[in-house]
Amino acid sequence: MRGFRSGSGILADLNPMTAFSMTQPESSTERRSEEVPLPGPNVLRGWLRDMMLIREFEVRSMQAYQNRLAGGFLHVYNGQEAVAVGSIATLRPDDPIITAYRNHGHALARGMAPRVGMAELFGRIGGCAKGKGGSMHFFDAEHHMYGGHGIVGSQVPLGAGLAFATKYRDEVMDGGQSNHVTLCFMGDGATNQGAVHEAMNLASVLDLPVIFIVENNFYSMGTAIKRGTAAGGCLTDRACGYDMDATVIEGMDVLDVYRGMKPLVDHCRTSSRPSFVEMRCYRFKGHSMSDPRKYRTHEEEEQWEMRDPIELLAAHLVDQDQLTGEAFKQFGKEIREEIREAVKWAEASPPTPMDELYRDVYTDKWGLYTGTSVPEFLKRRSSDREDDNA
Amino acid sequence: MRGFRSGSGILADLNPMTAFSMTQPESSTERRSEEVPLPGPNVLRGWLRDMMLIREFEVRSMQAYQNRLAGGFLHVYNGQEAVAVGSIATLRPDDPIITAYRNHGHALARGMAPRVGMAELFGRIGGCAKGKGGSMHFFDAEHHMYGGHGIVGSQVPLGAGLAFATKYRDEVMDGGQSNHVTLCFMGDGATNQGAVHEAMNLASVLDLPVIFIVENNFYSMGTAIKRGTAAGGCLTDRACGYDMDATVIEGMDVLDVYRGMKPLVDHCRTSSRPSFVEMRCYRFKGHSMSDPRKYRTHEEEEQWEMRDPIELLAAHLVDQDQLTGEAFKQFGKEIREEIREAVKWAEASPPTPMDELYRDVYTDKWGLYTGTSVPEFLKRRSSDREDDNA
Amino acid sequence: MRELAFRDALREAMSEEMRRDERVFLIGEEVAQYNGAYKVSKGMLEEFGARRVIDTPVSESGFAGLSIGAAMMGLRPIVEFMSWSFSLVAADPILNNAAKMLYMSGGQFGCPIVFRGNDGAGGQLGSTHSWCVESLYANVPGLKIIIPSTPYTAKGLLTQAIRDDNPVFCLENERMLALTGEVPEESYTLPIGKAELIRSGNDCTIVSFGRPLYFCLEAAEELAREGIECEIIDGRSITPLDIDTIAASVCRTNYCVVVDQSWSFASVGSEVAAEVHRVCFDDLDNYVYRVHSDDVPAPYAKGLEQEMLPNARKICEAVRSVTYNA
Amino acid sequence: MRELAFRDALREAMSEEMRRDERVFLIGEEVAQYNGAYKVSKGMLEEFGARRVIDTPVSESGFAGLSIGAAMMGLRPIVEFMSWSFSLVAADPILNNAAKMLYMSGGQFGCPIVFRGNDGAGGQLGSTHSWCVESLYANVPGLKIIIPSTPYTAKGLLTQAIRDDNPVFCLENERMLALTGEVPEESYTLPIGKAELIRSGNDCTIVSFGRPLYFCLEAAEELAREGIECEIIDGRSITPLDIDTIAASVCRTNYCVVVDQSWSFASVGSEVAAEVHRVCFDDLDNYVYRVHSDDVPAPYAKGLEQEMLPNARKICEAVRSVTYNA
Ligand SMILES: Cc1ncc(C[n+]2csc(CCOP(=O)(O)OP(=O)(O)O)c2C)c(N)n1
Ligand SMILES: Cc1ncc(C[n+]2csc(CCOP(=O)(O)OP(=O)(O)O)c2C)c(N)n1
Ligand SMILES: [Mg+2]
Ligand SMILES: [Mg+2]
Repeated sequence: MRGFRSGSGILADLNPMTAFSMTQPESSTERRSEEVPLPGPNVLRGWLRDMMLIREFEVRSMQAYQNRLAGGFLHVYNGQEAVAVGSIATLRPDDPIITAYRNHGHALARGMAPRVGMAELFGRIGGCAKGKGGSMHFFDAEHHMYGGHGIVGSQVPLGAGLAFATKYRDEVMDGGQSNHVTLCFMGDGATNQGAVHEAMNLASVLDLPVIFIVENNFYSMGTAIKRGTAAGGCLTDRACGYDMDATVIEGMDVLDVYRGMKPLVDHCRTSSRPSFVEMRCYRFKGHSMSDPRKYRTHEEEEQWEMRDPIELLAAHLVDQDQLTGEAFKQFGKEIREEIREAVKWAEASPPTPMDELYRDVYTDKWGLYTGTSVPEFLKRRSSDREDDNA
Repeated sequence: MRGFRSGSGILADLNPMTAFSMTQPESSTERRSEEVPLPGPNVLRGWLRDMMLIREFEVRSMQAYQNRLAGGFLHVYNGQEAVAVGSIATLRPDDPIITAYRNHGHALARGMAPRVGMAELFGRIGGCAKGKGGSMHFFDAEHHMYGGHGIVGSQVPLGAGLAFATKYRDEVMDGGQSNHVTLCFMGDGATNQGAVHEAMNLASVLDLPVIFIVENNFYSMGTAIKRGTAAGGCLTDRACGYDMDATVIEGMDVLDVYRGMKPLVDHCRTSSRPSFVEMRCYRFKGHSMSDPRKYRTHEEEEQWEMRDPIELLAAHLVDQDQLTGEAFKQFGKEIREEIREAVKWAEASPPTPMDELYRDVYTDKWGLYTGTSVPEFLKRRSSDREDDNA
Repeated sequence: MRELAFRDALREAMSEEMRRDERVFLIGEEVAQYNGAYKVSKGMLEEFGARRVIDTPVSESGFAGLSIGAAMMGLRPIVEFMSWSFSLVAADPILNNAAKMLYMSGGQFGCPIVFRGNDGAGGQLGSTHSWCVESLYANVPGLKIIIPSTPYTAKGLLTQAIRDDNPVFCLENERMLALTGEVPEESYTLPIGKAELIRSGNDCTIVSFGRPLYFCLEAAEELAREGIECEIIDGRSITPLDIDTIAASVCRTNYCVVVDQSWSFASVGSEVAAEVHRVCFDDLDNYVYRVHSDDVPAPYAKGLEQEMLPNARKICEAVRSVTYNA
Repeated sequence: MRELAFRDALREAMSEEMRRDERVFLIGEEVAQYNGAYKVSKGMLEEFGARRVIDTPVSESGFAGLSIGAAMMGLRPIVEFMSWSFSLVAADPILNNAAKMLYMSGGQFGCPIVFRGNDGAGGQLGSTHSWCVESLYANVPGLKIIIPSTPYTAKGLLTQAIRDDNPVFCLENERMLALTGEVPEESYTLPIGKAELIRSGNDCTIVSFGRPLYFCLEAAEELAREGIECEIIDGRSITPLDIDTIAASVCRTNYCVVVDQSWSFASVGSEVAAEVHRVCFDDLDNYVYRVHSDDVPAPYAKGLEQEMLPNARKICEAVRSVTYNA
């Protein structure tokens, strides 16, 4: 392993925007993340496995894309695994999440079986959207994953709406004190979309329990953040006008992510106030599969690769005698096997049959449309689902 | 005259939102407005006349509306006159301005003849948009007034575009050092529209010479600012994320407006950087003619009426021996006469003829459409116009 | 039967459904404290409280999206656009998210939501405030569009829309809100996708959607005096379009005029015309005539605006022309 | 003659016009440093510099509005939407401001602007990224819509669009960008509003817009083997619609199929059908058949997506059906 976990100071050096004044903004919250206790070694090893699983899933996704098993656009999550894994780890399993098109990591971190994700990429009936959504649109009702959305920024008002709904159920529908927290993920580029600002204002005015997480990987496609995003050196300023806490978290280290997010999520659960988080991270690959990455240097990429989130956590665990090199290798083997199985399963799943073309347009019968069926992978739970989404 | 000009402290007391913490935000600019010299008494008396003209225009607009001479929506500017007059006074005559539907004041302050405005309200061919725009859509190419826009927030990207164009002409088209400054007005409610944020970010990233002026009259229709606008006590926070100066100006006193705006406009002209201004003001009438104003108290209205911008300036001029009570009365008489003439002229202008229905849809002939003609009031300048807007 | 104004019928539908089903809520600009810009929601804040009747800032894209998110979780929002003209800033959430969520998610997340508000010109509001969105939005599969023309249909169709599991756009018209008519006190629904015969006649079928129905009735009276008996069909919903009812009439009268208050190109009117030709090709004795708003942005001046809109004179002319060879 | 790819023809039109007229500039996401998401603007930054080839953040509503403001002042922006699917977030500026500014201002402020980008499905991009916006936007007066189907028409129509004093929407198609064809080296324009006869035949007229032209040609070959000779018309522009050219053909062949890659309801296809029935009522021996994308959101799975789109099989079926009584 090349990288080692180090103090937060290193982030400034890794900043891709050298000419761009990059002051570490103070967190507007007073909660010190160092005080947050970490879960035990079993859980941490679980996170390591989750991140490795996501990485391997993406490696195989790219292969499948190159082999034309998958089509459309493919935006992989390599490098950003700590963000999804560390933040979702602070949630209860039934708290809703929503994100953009770079969504494989969130779905897997949330518990989606890799094989249904892979089948989705392959356009098979076994996929998490029956092959009708594709790479950008992973949905998983069972795991409270509300997508996978392709129009930049469009998921952000929806995320506020999920939070609205959980609160409404508690307060109007006798849902009890469920006190859900919604995580709404977006990219740094999305902060330039107006809908995002409307959603932040609404969440604040309506006191919604939602955390807006900007995965700042410093690029919106080929546009470095300083070229398209005013005051991009301090994205938390974008939340200034909405009367909500805003925090910067180092997004390459899952322990930082967890310790940064945990108090925010807990506070959100009790306060029902929105907040804003900038997670600084890096996508190791291109924007999508057609991107030659000419807009950034190899040096920059290498510097960030030295902070590979998987390696950082592995190093930490080894350091703490909570992981042996042997066990780490074993994880790798198991995960490669698991994803290999997933690919096999996906390849065996039949291409989405033609009658699905006309299904799910409307819930009821009307004209051509033949109504809605339950996705394969949710069949065993269809009764629950009807309650959820009647 | 009831009101007197007083220190800026009074603003806090006049704040309609008593329960709403209202800290006077520090201007992020270092320029002290007290140091800005005022123009001579002739000019100040001109401002007084302009504000009185706007007021009288609106009084007669409301009458006309009640008498069904005018239709559609009517949003009058009473109470906010100092904002338009004081800020436009800092411009060169050929600097572009653009605003929302509450636009009579801006058009008149910019030099539009009251009679073409009145004729527009009456739906007459002599109107500033040939009777096709109506109250919400005053346009005046001659005076570089780019409307008059009805969709909340929609004029703000357009305003950035005007600034873009002036700069492009200078830099690309050999326009010389014209160094125009664009003023882009909007309401406080408009700051909740996403397009406004997109425009601010673009203006910053592209270094556009535009000043975004929020006329904060504390209400968006019937919604008090604290109910719909997070951090509404300090609207300048809305500009935080866009790396631009943001200033609060007391908008009831035209001298404050001028002294606040002058350095911003001058700076914008040389720096070609956008900035943001919150002008605190009050609309004395309802949102539009159908509004019973149940959402606010008489006391609040009366407090603000005590800072009537016309009375404040008149009192100042009397104080400084630059105006006699006699002269003030004489102004009133002249202005009433001028507007009476404008109404007469407008009534005499023929209703927009039917062939105009099919004109101006396209600039060229196509099918039904019969091409574009020049508005009556611009006819004498039509040759200039073609250069302007070829 | 009791008479009720159009706006009160709309409110009754919403209030009854909110009493019946606590998943239903109302959200929009000025719907609560102000009682609605057009008083459609008058008194609802008082009855249902601020958690279910929710004022929003001027952020159509934001609160439309928010409501769609809530609908994904099984709530049943009613979203009021003060005017459908303001829905353009929310085109992405209403067309991309609401209409496609069920499909994109492979059937997992539905979107039971109603968007409603004023549609159409006639109040001298100028070009940007006078949209007829039916022809803009009807192209998009995954949503339904209702366009009630009477207080009775307003209550029945809106009630059905709120109960529908799919996104429904309800197009009202400011010019009709004060119109009164008989409305049952009890709750009832009218099916979405079923047109209604309003007037019988053997000489020509007139198909109309929404407010122009009244111009059609006016025209029919005048034409009756000339000996032309028109059959008038109120479409009630645009998608689904009840082509069966329309075609049954046209196959009998052999002539058809469609009156659609939106612009002509790629419109509801062109759809009806194309479909009537398809189904009634052998029965038509002339092509389908269309009456639309003129293809110009809405002007402010009253005379121009009235001339732009469909009216009885234009409908009479169309009927006379289409039946000239009868 | 020299062969050029579709994307290069588009670029040549833009570059020539930018050399000719310094008021013309190009703005959009990734158009400059990245050379365009689809390489349409490759090299333009180098030639024209960052003041005239302008990268924007992901803010369609913002930069569309900005460009409209610049056009009001007499500049002539070319706005690239990476995909027309992303134009929905900018529906308000492009439909309310661009299309209506001239009218609302009583003729004072025009809007000479081109919006262009990819339109249409076929790349497995799923429901939100596969819009055919022609049937959505064609309803709106005040704008023109061109839809080139070859490199030759791409250069000629886009050049004309840039010179046009009105807002023009140029609908390209990602599936066609690599397509090559003969394109003159010199600058030339093609008139907007003039359709082109692509293939002559006496048995049935097929009207097509944009990419489906190739499916029509494929179908025509197959049908010719069956003895049905199709006349194919490439619409080239949608508004204005060249109904004269279409009608002249239909009045001769007596049969018409319209192929429109967008959804069917209130579409370009319904408009053509309605208009052909109007103009050719006495000459038509059957109603106008329409071939559209199926009325479903675009699915991701390849097989489903291909089945959704118009294709040669569907066109053959339509032609056989419409001419069955010939
Ligand atoms: C409204 C809209 N405009 C443009 C696009 C094309 N597009 C897809 S992703 C992207 C960049 C977004 O960058 P960011 O939000 O930082 O997310 P990241 O890809 O870095 O995860 C763009 C411009 C889109 N999908 N939607
Ligand atoms: C997009 C849009 N939504 C709603 C409206 C209706 N509307 C007109 S003015 C207004 C309030 C705007 O308030 P503000 O921006 O504070 O301006 P003010 O009226 O106070 O000058 C609303 C909601 C509109 N015109 N456009
Ligand atoms: Mg990014
Ligand atoms: Mg206001």
